[in-house]
Amino acid sequence: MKFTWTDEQKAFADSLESLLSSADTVGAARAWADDDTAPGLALWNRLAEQGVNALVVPEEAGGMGATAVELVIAFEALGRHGVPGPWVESAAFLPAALGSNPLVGELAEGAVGTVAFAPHTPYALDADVAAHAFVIDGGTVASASAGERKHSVDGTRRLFTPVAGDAVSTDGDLAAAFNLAALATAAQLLGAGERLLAEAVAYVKQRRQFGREIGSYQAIKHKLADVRIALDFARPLINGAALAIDGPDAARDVSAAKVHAADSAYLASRAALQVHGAIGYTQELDLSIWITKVRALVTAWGTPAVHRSRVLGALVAAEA
Amino acid sequence: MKFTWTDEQKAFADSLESLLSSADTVGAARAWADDDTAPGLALWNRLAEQGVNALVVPEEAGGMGATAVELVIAFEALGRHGVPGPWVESAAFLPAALGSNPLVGELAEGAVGTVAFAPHTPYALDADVAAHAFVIDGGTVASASAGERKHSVDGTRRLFTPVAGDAVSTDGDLAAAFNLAALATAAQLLGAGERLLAEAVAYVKQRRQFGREIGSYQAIKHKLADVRIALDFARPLINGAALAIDGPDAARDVSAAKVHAADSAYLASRAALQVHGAIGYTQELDLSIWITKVRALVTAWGTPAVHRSRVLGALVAAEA
Amino acid sequence: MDLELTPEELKFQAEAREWLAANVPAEPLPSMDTAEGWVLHQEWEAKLTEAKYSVVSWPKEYHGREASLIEWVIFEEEYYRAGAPGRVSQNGIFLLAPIIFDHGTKEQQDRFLPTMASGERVWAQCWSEPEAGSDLASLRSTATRDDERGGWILNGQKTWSSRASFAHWGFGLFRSDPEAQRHAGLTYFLFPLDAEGITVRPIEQLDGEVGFAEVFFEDVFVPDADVLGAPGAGWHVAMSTAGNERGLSLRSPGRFCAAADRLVELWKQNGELHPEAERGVVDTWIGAQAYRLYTWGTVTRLAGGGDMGAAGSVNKVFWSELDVALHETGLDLLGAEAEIESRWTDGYIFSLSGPIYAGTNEIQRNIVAERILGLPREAKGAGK
Amino acid sequence: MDLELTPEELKFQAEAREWLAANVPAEPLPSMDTAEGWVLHQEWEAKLTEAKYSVVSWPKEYHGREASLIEWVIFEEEYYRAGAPGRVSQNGIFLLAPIIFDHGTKEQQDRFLPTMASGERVWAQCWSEPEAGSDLASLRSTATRDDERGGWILNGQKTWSSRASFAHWGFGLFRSDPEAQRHAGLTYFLFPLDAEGITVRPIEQLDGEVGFAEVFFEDVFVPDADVLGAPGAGWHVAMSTAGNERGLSLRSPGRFCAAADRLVELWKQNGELHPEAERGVVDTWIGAQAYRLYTWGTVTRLAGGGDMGAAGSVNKVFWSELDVALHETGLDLLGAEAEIESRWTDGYIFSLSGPIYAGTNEIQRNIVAERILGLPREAKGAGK
Repeated sequence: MKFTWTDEQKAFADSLESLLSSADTVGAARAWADDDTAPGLALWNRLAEQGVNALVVPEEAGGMGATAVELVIAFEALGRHGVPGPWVESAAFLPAALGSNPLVGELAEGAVGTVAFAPHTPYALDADVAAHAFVIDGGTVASASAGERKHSVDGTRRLFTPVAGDAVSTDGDLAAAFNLAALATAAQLLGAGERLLAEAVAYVKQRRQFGREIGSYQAIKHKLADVRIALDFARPLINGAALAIDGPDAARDVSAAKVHAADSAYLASRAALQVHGAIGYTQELDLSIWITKVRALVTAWGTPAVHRSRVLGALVAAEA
Repeated sequence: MKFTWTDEQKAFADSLESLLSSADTVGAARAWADDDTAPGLALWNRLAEQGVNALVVPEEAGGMGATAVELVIAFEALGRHGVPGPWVESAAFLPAALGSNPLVGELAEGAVGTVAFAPHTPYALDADVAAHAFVIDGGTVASASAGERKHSVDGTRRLFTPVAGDAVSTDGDLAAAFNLAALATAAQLLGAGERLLAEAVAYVKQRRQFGREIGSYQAIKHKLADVRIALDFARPLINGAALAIDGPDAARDVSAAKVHAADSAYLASRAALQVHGAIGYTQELDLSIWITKVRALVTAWGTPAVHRSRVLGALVAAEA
Repeated sequence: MDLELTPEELKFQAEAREWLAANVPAEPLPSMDTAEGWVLHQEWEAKLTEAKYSVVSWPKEYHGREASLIEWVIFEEEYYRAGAPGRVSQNGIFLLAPIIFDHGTKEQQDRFLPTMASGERVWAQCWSEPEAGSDLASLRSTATRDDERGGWILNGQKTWSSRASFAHWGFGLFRSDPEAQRHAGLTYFLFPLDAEGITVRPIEQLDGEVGFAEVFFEDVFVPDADVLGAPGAGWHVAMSTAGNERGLSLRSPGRFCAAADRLVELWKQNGELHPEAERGVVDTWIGAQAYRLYTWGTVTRLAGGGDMGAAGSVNKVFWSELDVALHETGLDLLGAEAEIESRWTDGYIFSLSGPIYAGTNEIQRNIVAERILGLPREAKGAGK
Repeated sequence: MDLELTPEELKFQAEAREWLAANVPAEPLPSMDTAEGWVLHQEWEAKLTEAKYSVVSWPKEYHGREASLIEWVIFEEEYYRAGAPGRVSQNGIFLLAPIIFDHGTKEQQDRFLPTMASGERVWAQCWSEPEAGSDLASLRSTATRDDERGGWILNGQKTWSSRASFAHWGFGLFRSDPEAQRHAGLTYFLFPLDAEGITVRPIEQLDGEVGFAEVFFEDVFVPDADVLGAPGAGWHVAMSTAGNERGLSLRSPGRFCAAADRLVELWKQNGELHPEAERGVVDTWIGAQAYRLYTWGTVTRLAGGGDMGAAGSVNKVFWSELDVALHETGLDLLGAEAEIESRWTDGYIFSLSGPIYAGTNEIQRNIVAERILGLPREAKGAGK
């Protein structure tokens, strides 16, 4: 029993952190929101070189055959740095959904994939730039193209109504794919929440009002302490769900992680906005990137209500 | 439009306040919890002399024929002073439930009455000391006697399983009676919440920790400010429901008042306990009287869930 | 104690309802914080003015109809119930006008109030500065005396000026006595935003709109005629606005009651799919109703000669949190569609500014604790 | 990263589960804060000791089995899952013992630990004073040197001494150097509660029980042999307990997981009648699961040589609020019956003390903000 990252996992996290810290992820996100996807796609390719897209693809299909723990490590980093693009779709959902379909190999190498999976994910993210877009309807996977553009509160989430094309033959597991997507979203929320807290802490240490740093006011301290506490308990749920992903409790544990991560990240976003005051309410400040992203991810890949129902269903079904 | 008490209503409130402030209501409550009901019954009689028991009894039945506004004024005072006894039952529910039954006149003069009205009020408060106890089952009113004793978290609430006797002939309105009882309970919760806040404010002004009054800490200040705000909005809901009690929105407005009063008073009880620290957690401190009473009244005469359903039902039924 | 309207009030209510039903645009106007929406909102203000509904409580000589406070609340309820457009003139009408009435000269009243009422001249609030958000007493922008020209020279920077991206005139405080401490030595100025030396830079908000701007002042001359109240008395003059902003006038209950009604409609459509939103729907409806009744209590008190006092802070915390909760519940009811831009996302993003502006809710809670509950003031830092 | 137990750990788990299934009383014991329950709880401690389950992680010479931290957590999970009685010895075992191990002499260890483990001698924590709740550094009770007899004379008053109504010995801090400021000049004493000069006055709690007492000291002599650590170093000695109390050992996750499981059972019975409790049931189950996993992370860190640090404060806020929420949800599921005394009301009343004791949650949040987030310390009052 070692409930902490291994040295290899730490090294993987460090390498992603170092790549993303030195990349202009915020610039890529802003450009992405303005439909200039070039910087974001360049970043996409650099991350693909690190194997992010191939993590949960089996080795025999050209992937890394890594565990879901590596997946959540990667998605926490993507969330922390506000990296745009259909990552959950390409790197978490589709590899499991497409099974032994050879397209999985292309995705592992960095082809951009996306998917709409109603009712939880009714629109396909960035379908206009995806090499492989899909729509799933009643268990049938079909190729898709980008239909009507929909505008998300998170400008970097470029959504499209999917227009179904030909059916695609797969032997994938849609339930497992949904679990991986929800888990990856939870990890992204955790990363975004951590970033929001870090930005808030840095701000309140330098901002002065009424003659002192606002970070010395107890109302501010307690608000941010509550965020720290909430996020501290989101991380073990996410890691625990990653370890449980192939077991009988996968749905329950993934949903528990998504619920708690969404609540915690949302708490972080509200606290970060409040302690920043009016300046937080602007697009100029990078903070806006995470505030709007968290709001969107709270409902993406299963709303909190959907995931609460899954948890309760599993608990009630279990033997006493 | 004058949404404030009239001079007569203020005078009535003042007279009750002056009576109860000089009575040892806490002593009566403690004795009541120990089954020594003599001091509480003496207080009952003094309040009956002031007409509290007769407020909503029509003049032709020997009552005051006052409005529900006077009723909530009285019950806020009863709640603020922690007065024990089946007041809601005697002075709010039964006068409406018994209609033209002559027992109403006896209640108006100060006879102690009580009632069980499942499922909302399954036990009869103080049935052992009541001159007239009733049980209502499916719209039928029957006399009742005190069965098994049940222990409430609020020691002053002496509950008994009702044992049904003969049917009682009434032409009362049980729905109207329930509304009056729920409204009176809401007013009692408001009074208890106000008292808890007052006790908490007084305590934090004198208690020192780490070299200053704890009331100067922002965490304490904001906690108590939130209580002040919550209670400030409970009062107009209660007064508004009192004015609406004979109209088509009575159920909706009474339930809204009960929900908000319960939430606010509960917030007050949690905050008062927390700012007192360990000393709040004792029966020696009078605070315990209101803390446990609020917990019991939150579910008495309709749980928050019951009243929320009533509000929603009315809203959905209303024309858009 | 009663909640009954007089026959005159009922008549006023019926007339307003009828006029609004006939005149409110069928489709919501584009946001006033876009160029297109700005023009349409100004046209709407002109229409309101023509019907004498722009400033119902003002004197007749300034486009008003001398309505009572009760009638004002009635009108606001009807206004929001009708789904009428947001008031592009609200900063002037609700924040500046009360001060001009109290502290302005007759000449200033005659010069400024009519165009403010009609929406021809829209006013921007120039309150905050980069280093002074809710801490107005630490303002640094300066006003230097120019005896020769008979006026003052303004320098400095204001930020979070609402409506300033498109507005015509601004109002704000400047430090006219550099020696004076904090609250002393401030003066209240009015100035055209196209004056020489003023630069306006719009600020893009979370939702991409530009409801706020930064305003830079470089040797801007303001004649004595455009000083409001006595020089150096700006803090005292401004505080009546701050009370007002937090108090009754900024957010009328009609606004929240209308939003709660829309939420109930959304519940009727989507509630079956999202039963978990039940509590939010009920509790925010109760909150809106509480706010409405609380306001009637306030109006009664004010009509009886009372003043808002610190109750404005109680008010502000309540409505701003209610507004967030109303819109969060709306998003809950939209399920997976919640992130798609809609009236609910717009309202949600707007609601997030509520707990921040007009004095953050943290400051309001301090005020409630200190002025209403009488708790000790907090130890201040060395900068005080 | 894994959550897998070794074959040895699985074997330990199975044995503990089996023993508990065979030995836990079928009916819950009466409260340990009643005279009757006290005796039965002491008997239970003796039974545990006999089976070497009283202090699994302690050395074998003191009734332990030298189990690892992981095994300790496993045992606690099984203990609560089995619905075993609360530990009447917990103040001694969890709060005092770690200090005796670290700071006690071998003679003290040999003298105090065996009877503590077996429950023969139950220890009461004598921490707080009437004017010093969470502010331990402001203690006023005194210890005066008595060179003649080779010891100290204690005077003063302690309050909120848990278990003191029935316990045999107490431990606490006294001011041994009246000149020293706050943290300096305190000494850590052990004393029999029936010593001459000690008066114990039980305090009746919200639920009518007497889990706490006041303890009065009037010229109580304590020999040097019963001083723990160096005289004057009491604060340093005590702080390791305070960390402990707030940290891992006081509330094991098994406790909350068991309560969450009971809540799910209650949901199965009553949920249809009270659908509004769904969110509470799910969220508190998630909270208990989060606490369990978080603890595994902590155990991993500690096993790797790390220490609790300020994470104990994160822990304490979380479990104490979780405990309240668990029981509030249970009451919601009981509807109109909620006020009737039951396991849920008992647990609810008990849970309310969580956010208060062992350092209030306000103080814990200060610690999280200052030590973990690095926010500036608050300005202190003049009394500091």
